[in-house]
Amino acid sequence: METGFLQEQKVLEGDLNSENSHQNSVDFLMNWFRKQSIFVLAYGTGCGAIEMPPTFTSRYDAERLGIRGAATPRQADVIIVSGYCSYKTLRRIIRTYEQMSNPKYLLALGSCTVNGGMYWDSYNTIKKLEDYLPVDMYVNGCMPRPESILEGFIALQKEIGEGKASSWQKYEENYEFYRKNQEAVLGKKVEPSYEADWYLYEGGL
Amino acid sequence: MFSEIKNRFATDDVEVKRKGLYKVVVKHERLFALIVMLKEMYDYKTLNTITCTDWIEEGHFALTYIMTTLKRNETFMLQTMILREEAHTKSLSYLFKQAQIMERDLHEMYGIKFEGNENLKELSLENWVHTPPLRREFDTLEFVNNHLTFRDGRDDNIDTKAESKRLRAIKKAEKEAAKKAKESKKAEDVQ
Amino acid sequence: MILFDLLFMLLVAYITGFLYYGLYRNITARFQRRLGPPVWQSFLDSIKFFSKEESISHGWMFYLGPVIMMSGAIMTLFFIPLFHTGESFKGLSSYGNLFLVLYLLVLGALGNALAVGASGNPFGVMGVTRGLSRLFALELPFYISVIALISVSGSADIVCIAASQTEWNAFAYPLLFIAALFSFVGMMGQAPFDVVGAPVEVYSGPASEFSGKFLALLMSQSAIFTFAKLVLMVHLFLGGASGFVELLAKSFGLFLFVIAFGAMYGRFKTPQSIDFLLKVPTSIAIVGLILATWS
Amino acid sequence: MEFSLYGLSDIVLSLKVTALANFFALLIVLSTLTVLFIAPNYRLKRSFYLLFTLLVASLFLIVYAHDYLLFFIGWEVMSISTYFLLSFTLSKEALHKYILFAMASALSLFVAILLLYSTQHSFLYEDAKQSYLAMSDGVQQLFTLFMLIAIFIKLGTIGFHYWLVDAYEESHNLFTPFLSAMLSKMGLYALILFVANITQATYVLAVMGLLTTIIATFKAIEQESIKRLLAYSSIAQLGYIVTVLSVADGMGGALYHALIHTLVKLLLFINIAGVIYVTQKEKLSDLGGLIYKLPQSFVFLLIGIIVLAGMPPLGGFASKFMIYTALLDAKYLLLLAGVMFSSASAFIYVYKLIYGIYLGHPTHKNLEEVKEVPWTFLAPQYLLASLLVIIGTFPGLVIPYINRILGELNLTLLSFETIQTLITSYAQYNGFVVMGAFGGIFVLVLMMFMLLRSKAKKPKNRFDIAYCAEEPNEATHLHYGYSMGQELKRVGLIHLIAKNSSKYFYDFLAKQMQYFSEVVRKIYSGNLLLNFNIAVLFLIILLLWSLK
Repeated sequence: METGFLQEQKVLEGDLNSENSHQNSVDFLMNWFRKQSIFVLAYGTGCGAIEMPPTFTSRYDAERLGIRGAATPRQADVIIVSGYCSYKTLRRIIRTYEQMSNPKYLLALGSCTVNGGMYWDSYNTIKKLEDYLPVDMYVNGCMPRPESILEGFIALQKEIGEGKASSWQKYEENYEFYRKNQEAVLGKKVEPSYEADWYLYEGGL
Repeated sequence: MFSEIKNRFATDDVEVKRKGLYKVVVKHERLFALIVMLKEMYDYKTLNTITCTDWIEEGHFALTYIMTTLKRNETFMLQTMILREEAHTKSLSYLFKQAQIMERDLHEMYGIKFEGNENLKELSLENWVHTPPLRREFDTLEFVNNHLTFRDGRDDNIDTKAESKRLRAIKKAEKEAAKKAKESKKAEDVQ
Repeated sequence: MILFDLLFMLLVAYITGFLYYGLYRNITARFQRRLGPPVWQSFLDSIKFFSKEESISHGWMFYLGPVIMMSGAIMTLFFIPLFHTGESFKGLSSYGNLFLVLYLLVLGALGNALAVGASGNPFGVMGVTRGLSRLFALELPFYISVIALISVSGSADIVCIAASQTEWNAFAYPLLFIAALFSFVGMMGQAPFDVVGAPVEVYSGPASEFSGKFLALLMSQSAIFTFAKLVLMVHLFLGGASGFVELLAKSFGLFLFVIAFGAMYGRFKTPQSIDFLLKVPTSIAIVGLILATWS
Repeated sequence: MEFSLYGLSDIVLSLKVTALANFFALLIVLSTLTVLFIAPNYRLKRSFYLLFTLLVASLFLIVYAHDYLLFFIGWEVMSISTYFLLSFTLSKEALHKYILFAMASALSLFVAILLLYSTQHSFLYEDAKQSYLAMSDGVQQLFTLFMLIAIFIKLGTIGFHYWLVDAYEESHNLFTPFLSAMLSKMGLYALILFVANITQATYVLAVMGLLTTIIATFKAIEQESIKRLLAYSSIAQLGYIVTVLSVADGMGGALYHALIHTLVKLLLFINIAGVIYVTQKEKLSDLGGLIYKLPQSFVFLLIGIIVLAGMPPLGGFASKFMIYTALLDAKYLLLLAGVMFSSASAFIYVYKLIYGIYLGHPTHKNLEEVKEVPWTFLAPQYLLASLLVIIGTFPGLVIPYINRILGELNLTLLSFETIQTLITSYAQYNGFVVMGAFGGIFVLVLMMFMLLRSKAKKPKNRFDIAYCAEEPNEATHLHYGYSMGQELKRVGLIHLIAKNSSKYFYDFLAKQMQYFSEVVRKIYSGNLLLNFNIAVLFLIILLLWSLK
């Protein structure tokens, strides 16, 4: 009997294999479109980002599956948390995630998002991403190769197509839970406090 | 130069680590005079970095200023000790601009106060309220256990070192058994 | 009858525009030695954005911006005839002229600029600033070429210009064509004049703040607008079109050229592109103008 | 009405009602009424209104005069009363600039009129052509030079605009609309009289007009003060008119554009006056984000800039179209390209204007508390904006009136079919269809857009923008687009325009003048011996010269 992550991944994948999906034809059609076209937020939040360029460029060409990059959170469907997630990054990820428009999905990359990975005893890195943000799909490995990332995307597409990838609803329903966890590591003020002094310098803009 | 440093700053001998790499330990109050002298008279125009070592047993921090001259390709390490309790020293940012960010880092990680540095806000942490994390009294593991939740399943994780040792032993035993079997077979064949 | 005509033109532009856009992505992918998305991918993208559950609006001007842009694109389409022969599919072109179309080409961009300004996103405004700074330099060679054509053909009516070509204007006045092509590459938002959107560099340029249905509308308008601009170029320089096959063949040829051009070059900075456009294509266009109207 | 001055029976003066005069008189009435509408918002001395009345009267005198002497009198009264009106708010330097240029303008006009009078002994407009033809070639050129200098100074074409920008920027907000809409139009009126009655001066006007439009447009792009930006835009717009007057059939386009320009500049300056009235700020960098505070003003400024940029479907396009086809007709193709270039560049300053004031983020705390401008500001804007929309929809509406003027001036008439269409020899367009199509498409798209499944959500905070995962706050510098066009300075050609200024020329002139007067002062120093010596020297030279 597997414990921990392996078990949870089984549960996640178990959903994929079940056939009992209830969606009307309009939803079915829309989910089909959503599944066919996935815009990924092109932010690298950790070391795993190094595997993303080959995934999206000529070598592995994710665009053939309808997966392409988006520069702003407003236009993205999927945010990839690529690897270890320090408090400072987490703050930005939360902010970005909240700026994305529904429906939105979260793909977590690498062992660090699963259980802290090699940073399991780091004072500055969270261990379990799903405590702070809802995760649709984990792709494990350190680092996962582009093939596994694509596999993760295909699994996510399947979930979207069946209308089961509904983490954004989960986030809205259990907002207090997530908020509590976020505040526990980030302090009371979750939004980043920010001073843009580089704007004022000459030559910038 | 070395004798002058020794005489004027009453230090030990300048230690020559290897060719072009020197180290000297100076008293804290004479450090800045020495830095100025090195910069102005001996062309040590570059401040590479400022490092800190936490000697918790002796109750002080060892601050090391590493300076380089490109003219002769020589590097000078100036070490000084400051007390751990309410650690503070003067800022070097009026001499070297880059010192500001180095000091910001040290302030954040060790809690050393640099008088004269105007920009001592946090560098890579945000809203950190606990002990500065690189001080040795800060117990990382304890902090993690207190503040963060682990995923279940880490409890049964195995010591990889021991495990690999065990596996290697098993493999070795198997190999030897196979070898033995082979040899006995050979012996039988011969017979 | 005219309503039917207009509706049909819109449909043709919508479908062809998306098809072209899909082909653009596919062909660019081939240039980069990869498979690329299916041809209908852009259409799927736009429908996906329409089906998003929500999108962010920053007030009424922001809301109206994409609508103005779409109206501008459809207006441009309607005032350019599909064919220069026959009676049908002329749209509203008999009520307008080339000068009107030249101004309609920028109407949508102005609406968008207002919306981006209203959103308050500095990155969007940065894109708009770059776009407007580049605009006049982009238009100058095109204006000169168009003026020469109007003067030669004796009319500012697009149908007349298309019909008056015994041989294609592109071959009769090659310098004008070359100059106009430089501008056209920029108008299509292709490298080396693609500093406006400049993905990766300025977030997403003017589109930074648009999401969901706003973005979907922008994508649809871009498809329609692309087709309208291609048809305009076909009528001005490539001898016009008298049937669907001819129109599609000519416009696709032009489109292919623009794609290939864009795939080959890097990006100019804003001042660089202005400088280049004010020097090289403008000089070519002036020489072309003098040669064309010397007699 | 003809009369002669008492005791000077050979000088015939004349006042006459002509279509051209009526056209400009109409503009004066319109400007005066709209400007007086906003007057109750300001507390001004009574003398201001007295001078204002004097000014309007002088304008009427200029317009209805039918001889150059009365015209000159009107011109002088206008200049002087404007001087006193400007003196309420202008700084000393700007005021000096104004009066110097106004005097130069008046003097050269006076010289030109006297030259005209010297041949046929008549000031009447009808005799001007003959008087001009009777001159010798050199005198003709001299006359043209003086006349054009007088006109160009009032118009503020490039090189002569030195006084104008400062005067516009610093004049009272109540007076600026009138200054821009009417006073520069008087220069235009003089130019039209000159072109129609005397001589075309083709090349001078073409070159001057083109340079004016292009340089003024790029100068406008650089400005940070709203009124200064609009002043340069005003110069650029007049540049179009000067350009089109250089061709034979350009009068129609010029009159059309004069009308549109008057309307739109009144609209813009009144709008700006309203904004300044409620915010007390005049710089683009100090404003921003007012769209939701002053929505009506925003819409009017939007209409204004659409017209200013010459966008269809509003009135601005009609006049631009007339100008373009007139230039095309005369085969001035490169001139046309230059004018269209300048028109396309105008988009930058036009967007900069609306962005800096209304879009983006508020730059000051107190901008978040302002309220919509008083109705006295809005009412004239309603009138002007609806006029511009009507002209855009029915561009042929004013053609009969322009034709009456053209007929009077013995020029080719514009073709006119219906009020919805504008027809020129190269093309035609139907304003009603354009407006209708745009409106229809807009409404249809909007309705379909609103019915979509996807809902639009409004963020609670204006700082909720996609900002690279950071959250900006009050201290963040978000409103920076008002400085757009700065990167243009890195382009060689435009840098040349931005760097240079007519200031250097006039500084040089002033310095030379100083040297000269220094020499005079030294000679005429009160030292009798020196003066005596010089006089003797002079006499000897005179003697030698006469002996030869």
